[in-house]
Amino acid sequence: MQVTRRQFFRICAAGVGSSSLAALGFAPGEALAEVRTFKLARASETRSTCPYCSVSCGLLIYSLGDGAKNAHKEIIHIEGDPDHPINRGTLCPKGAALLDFVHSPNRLRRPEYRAPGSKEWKPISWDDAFSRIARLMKDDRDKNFIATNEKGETVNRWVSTGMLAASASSNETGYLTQKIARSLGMLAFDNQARV
Amino acid sequence: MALQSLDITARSATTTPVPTARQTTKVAKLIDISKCIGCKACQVACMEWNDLRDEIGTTTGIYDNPRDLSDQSWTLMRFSEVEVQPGRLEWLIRKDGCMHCADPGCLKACPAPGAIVQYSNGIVDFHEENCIGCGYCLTGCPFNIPRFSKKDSKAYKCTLCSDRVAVGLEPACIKTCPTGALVFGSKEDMILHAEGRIADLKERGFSNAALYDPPGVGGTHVMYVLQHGDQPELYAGLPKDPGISPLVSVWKGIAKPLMSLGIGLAVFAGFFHFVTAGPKEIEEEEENRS
Amino acid sequence: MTNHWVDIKNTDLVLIMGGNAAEAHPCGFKWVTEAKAHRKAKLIVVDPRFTRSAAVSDFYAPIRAGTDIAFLGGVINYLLSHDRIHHEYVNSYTDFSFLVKDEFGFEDGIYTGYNPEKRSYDKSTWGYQIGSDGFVVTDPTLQNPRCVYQMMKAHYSRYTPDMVSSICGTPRDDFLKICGMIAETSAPDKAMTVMYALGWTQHTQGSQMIRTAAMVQMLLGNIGVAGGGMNALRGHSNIQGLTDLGLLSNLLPGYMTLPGDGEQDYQTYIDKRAFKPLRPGQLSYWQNYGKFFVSTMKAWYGDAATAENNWAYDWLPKLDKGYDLLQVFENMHQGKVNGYICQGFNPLGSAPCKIKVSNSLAKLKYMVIIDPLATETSEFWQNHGEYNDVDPAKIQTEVFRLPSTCFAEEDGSLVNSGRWLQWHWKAADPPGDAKNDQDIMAGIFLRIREMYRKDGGAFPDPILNLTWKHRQPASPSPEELAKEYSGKALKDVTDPKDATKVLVKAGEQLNGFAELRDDGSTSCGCWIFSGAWSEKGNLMARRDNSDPFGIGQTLNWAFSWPANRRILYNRASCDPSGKPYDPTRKVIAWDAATGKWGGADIPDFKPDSAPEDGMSPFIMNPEGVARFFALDKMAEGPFPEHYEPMESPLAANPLHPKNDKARANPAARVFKDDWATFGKPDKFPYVCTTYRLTEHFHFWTKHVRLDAITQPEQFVEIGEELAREKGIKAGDHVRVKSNRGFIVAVAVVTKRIRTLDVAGKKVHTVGVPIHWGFMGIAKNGYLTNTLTPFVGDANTQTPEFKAFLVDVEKV
Amino acid sequence: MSKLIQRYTAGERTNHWVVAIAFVLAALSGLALFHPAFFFFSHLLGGGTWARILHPFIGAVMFLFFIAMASRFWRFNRIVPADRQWMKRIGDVLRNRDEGLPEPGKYNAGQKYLFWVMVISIPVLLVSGIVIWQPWFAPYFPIWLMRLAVVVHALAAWVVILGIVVHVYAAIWVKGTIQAMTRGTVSEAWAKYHHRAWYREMTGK
Repeated sequence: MQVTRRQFFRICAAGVGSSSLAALGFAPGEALAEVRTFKLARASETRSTCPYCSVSCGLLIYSLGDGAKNAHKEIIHIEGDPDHPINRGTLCPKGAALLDFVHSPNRLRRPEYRAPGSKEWKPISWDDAFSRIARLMKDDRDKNFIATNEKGETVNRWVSTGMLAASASSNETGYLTQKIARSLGMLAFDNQARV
Repeated sequence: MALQSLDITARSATTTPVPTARQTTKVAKLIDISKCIGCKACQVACMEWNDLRDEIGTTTGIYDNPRDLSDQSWTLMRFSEVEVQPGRLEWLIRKDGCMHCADPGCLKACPAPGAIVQYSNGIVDFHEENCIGCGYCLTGCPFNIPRFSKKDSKAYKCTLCSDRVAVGLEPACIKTCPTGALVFGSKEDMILHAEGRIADLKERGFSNAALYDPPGVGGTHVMYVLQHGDQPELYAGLPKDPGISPLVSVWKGIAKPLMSLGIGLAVFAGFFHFVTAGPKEIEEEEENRS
Repeated sequence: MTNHWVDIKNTDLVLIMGGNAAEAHPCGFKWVTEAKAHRKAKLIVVDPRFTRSAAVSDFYAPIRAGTDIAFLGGVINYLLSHDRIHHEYVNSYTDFSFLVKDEFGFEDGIYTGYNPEKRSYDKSTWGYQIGSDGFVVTDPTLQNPRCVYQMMKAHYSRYTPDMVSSICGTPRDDFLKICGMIAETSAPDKAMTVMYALGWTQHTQGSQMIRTAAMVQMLLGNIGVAGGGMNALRGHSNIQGLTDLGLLSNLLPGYMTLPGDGEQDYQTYIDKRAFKPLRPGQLSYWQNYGKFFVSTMKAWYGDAATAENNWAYDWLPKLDKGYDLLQVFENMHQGKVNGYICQGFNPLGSAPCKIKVSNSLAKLKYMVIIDPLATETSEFWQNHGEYNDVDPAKIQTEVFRLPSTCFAEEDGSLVNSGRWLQWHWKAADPPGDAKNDQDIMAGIFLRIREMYRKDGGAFPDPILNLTWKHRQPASPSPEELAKEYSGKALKDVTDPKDATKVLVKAGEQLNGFAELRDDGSTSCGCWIFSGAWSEKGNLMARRDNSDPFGIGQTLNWAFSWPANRRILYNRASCDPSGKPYDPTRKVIAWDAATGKWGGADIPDFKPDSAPEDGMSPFIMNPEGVARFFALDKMAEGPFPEHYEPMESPLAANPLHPKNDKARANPAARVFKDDWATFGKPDKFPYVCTTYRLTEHFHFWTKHVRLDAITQPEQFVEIGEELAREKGIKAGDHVRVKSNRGFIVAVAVVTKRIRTLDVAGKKVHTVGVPIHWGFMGIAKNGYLTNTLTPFVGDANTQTPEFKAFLVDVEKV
Repeated sequence: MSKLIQRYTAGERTNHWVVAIAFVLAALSGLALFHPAFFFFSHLLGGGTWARILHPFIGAVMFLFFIAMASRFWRFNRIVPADRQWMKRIGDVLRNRDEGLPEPGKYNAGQKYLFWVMVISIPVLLVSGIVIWQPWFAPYFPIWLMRLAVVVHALAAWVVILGIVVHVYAAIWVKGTIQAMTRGTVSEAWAKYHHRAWYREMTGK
């Protein structure tokens, strides 16, 4: 057995250390250790797609609870889906931070209404909000709908109310929104692709 | 409780031998700076996985944010704009964080039993529940990595996601890295991977491309591929030849047994002096005479 | 993207220009690093700034913002004058040999037919010579001076390396080095991919920039091949899908277009879009337009759409002009708009010239915000100090703010940049009372419909007849909607060749758009998505990631439109005889034994058309070939020409120094009052460009703590030379002002922004990231669009965010 | 019985014992942080973390009271030529052959040298201790200085401990010494025998 000078000192050190310890009769700490417990062991896993850019990174969303009736699903961690052919588990800084998007303190939680000239939001029920918005839209449409232009051509358009559609909502939302907007005769209608 | 989720090689301030029969594969993280875009995904993934949230700071005129490592930021990007070849700007971006030295200075310096542990796979882990907050690890580290928490006065640093590695997953930063600048595997494989990368870089004109696996700390379990392997200082001051400070080596090396021995000898010397030479007593008559 | 993200790994050369993929699409960019690592590919970055993409590039060259056409025109000139093009490809698959009308011309920067008052062209001369057989006249020898090849060569001969360097500020040698690298990929077995994004779209001549790059790719034979293509990196998760579904002012689903006022007759509307072939033997797939249109109308109006009422054609609104975002804000500014709904869109942050947008919004009677986050737009009326200094008392707009769900709280599909439709699943309930967008849209619509049913009103027919076959009417499910846009047979659909053979039974989901019919027997909400949910189930939810051909074509992962095809124009990856140009990257090939095209992809071609039939690969074009000469499709001319940005540091276009009409894009629309808002270089001497940072996503992630930590505070970037001139140090606060307003931010002084030598003068660039605002948990800041001009691309009206003028001063 | 001579006032004795107690606690906790073999000493102060927290405060207390004590005894510890003579015969002293030794004053040369070692070492302990005092002062110092400080602190502490071992043993070894610090008095014989010059000064004999 070869012993370098350094090892020799180490052996000496250990020897002196342990012998003095033994001499004093005190038990040293056990040379054992445990890592932090893996936090996702039985969390629920849901597959999703990142809502930011168009790379469409696959996500694994982990939530507390196993889906039991009395467990409220709380998202505790989001990471990349290793099976996804594009991102293969990777996520950019935005994707890696999605947990804080889901739980952002600036998430809207209930419908709100701001009256003309007011400085503040007031809560409003969904039902009241829908009814009031529908009323405003119908009144504007009835008043400003253009069935025919000055040449007498049928044009059936409504351009005094406009809409900007989302950039991150699903195809299903987009399709429904498109149907509704066109059925109302809306033309002032764009999505984020315009900018 | 079976405290053996990973087999260990060393445990701070512990003099009994560790169970060494089981030797797990040595792992390593390889940081290929030539692929790093400095996106900070690793920073975010690290905070997210480890349930950390640093302060929302300010911008100081550079891209580095947060400005430094902290108890909440265990890794961060350091950006350097350099012109090695005149007129050819390079933006070198180095992920800074614990290097997981094979000969960890922090562990050597640590006086608290079990506050710092080196697993047999090479990970050097801080166990804050055992940390007493003395800050000795700061003096032991050749890379200036451990950071003190202002809240609990305990030292924190990258764990290489020992909790993930223990269940067979890669660390969070590795998984998230969009460009594959971070890779993880056995240290042997990582060295091979680095050789391939270095050959590629040499073909692209980086004739000094090299692997950074400094022998001064016995090699590291976090290694870099550097385009300019001859000048690691270009990368936000990466030390060229790091090692545990000789002061710390003496202090937690030879001084420890020798000084303990010295004190012990002094005590024994007194004792044996007493039993051989005996006490200095004034004779009774002299006492009475006075 | 003509190709898709994973396919980038098959490339030999990546050109990132007009984009910053590493920064804005890091996880897609990985396929660039893969190509570099495993194919020894090279990466070129051309950008006004040394970006994060440039940090890992093999070669970087600076360019003045807004001069990309000059650069790429110079590349075209280099390729043509050095004859470094893919001859067989351009001769067989492009309009090289087509003859252009004799009346067509170009003089001092202006094409024939220009009307300076209207700032638009009469495009009647912009066409091919049509022979007596109805087909385009060609000259396969390419000698005729009116053939597209000769005309293009003459057009770009002006784009000499010196001219390019003078306009762009790119050092001449850098430019030539890049030309040389690009030219290498003219070899049939080499491919270059072009990755671009808003760095090209957000210019007054953005569409033409993209077109010029596409022309470069065509010359090199890089379209349709693995590792090639023109790859637009879309900015948002479903901006592709929402565009595919036609959520733009002039579109219907699947890139069908709304009729104009003049198109009163249904059949004329269809015929104008169902192009007849312009060369013999060509497919001209848009000939099926009628099938797509009728199926969409059946999906929308069900039994109410009949042959008798032209499938409810008249129910569609008709366009008298464009109603793009800029036009609508102009109308709003003029008080012509009363209501505005913002569904997940933050125009106060995203639209140009904040002061105009803010004043416009204040003229609305009502505004509805549907969003998961508290956006700036939702509080445009609220005083937020220096960042939004308005008086709420003076703003009479009624505002509703409705909380919607985010991705983690809903099921549904998104379309990525590579056209993949992918399904995602709900992981948790939304916070508080938030509802998903479908429920919100249904909530509003069903109430309007009920009011019309009860009270009547203006033209209620389309509203009352809109199909609404949802099991829970107030909550249309994503599954129901997906099945609706994917399409189903209303009656048995039979094989056109054999009427007894039923392809799809009545009531069943369709397999694809080939099964669509124009007799009302099929219903399909978006023809290009057809087959996404067939009788086999939800193909968008498929998760088999196997890649049997090794080139990243995971055909059983999700669903790609059209028809699950991954690489568009893939017929062009083969030579005219049907053999792949590069067998090692074979996408498809002709199999004479089976009489079919096949391989690693779904052929973008008539699957049984033998090479001898002479059908050309670009089946959506009536010519069958790709066009260098854009006919009348572009607003400013058939060949892209460099024009200065609307706000430019140069007094004249160096290509046309004497013609002021050709200084900036002559066809760009400018509203009357906006001319006065443009700045001149005497007061605003620096070129400003706005952009994204990798740590943030638009205006969302300032609400996200982890991202706010990594980039907490607004900053602007200036070069060292400008900083020295102005006495600015890194970390100082500076004011950046345009003729429309100012912002104050921390200065980042960097080597990465170079001062350029442009037409004999020094031009400094100022970089302004966009991510801050007055809402959020990051440090509050100014909306960057305070600075930007209210003018857009002549074709798309996408605002010119990438090149305008500012001044900078230390605060 | 021999008559008693006052050697230390109550104030001096209190001062000494404050220093002594602080020393014991600081030394034990310091040893606990120095060598794992002594880590169990940290339990005296409530475990590792409490040892780390208290050790510097105890050290500071020790320093302050030591300064007070040193200033009280300063003048008795000036080195005089006789002290060198005495030191030369240290071997005889250890063998209890005290005949013919130079007559020590209140303190003999051994005690004086020990005093000066303490006077040098304890401020060094304080200064080096401040440099590594977490979390209050250490963050203000560069790491290279902390590295130097930990070594200097350990060395100084070692010297002090050795010195105190000698000091304590000497008190045990020389019979009749301990009561000087417990009751403040020594016997005349003790004084005469061990500190003759001082004895003369005190008694005039």
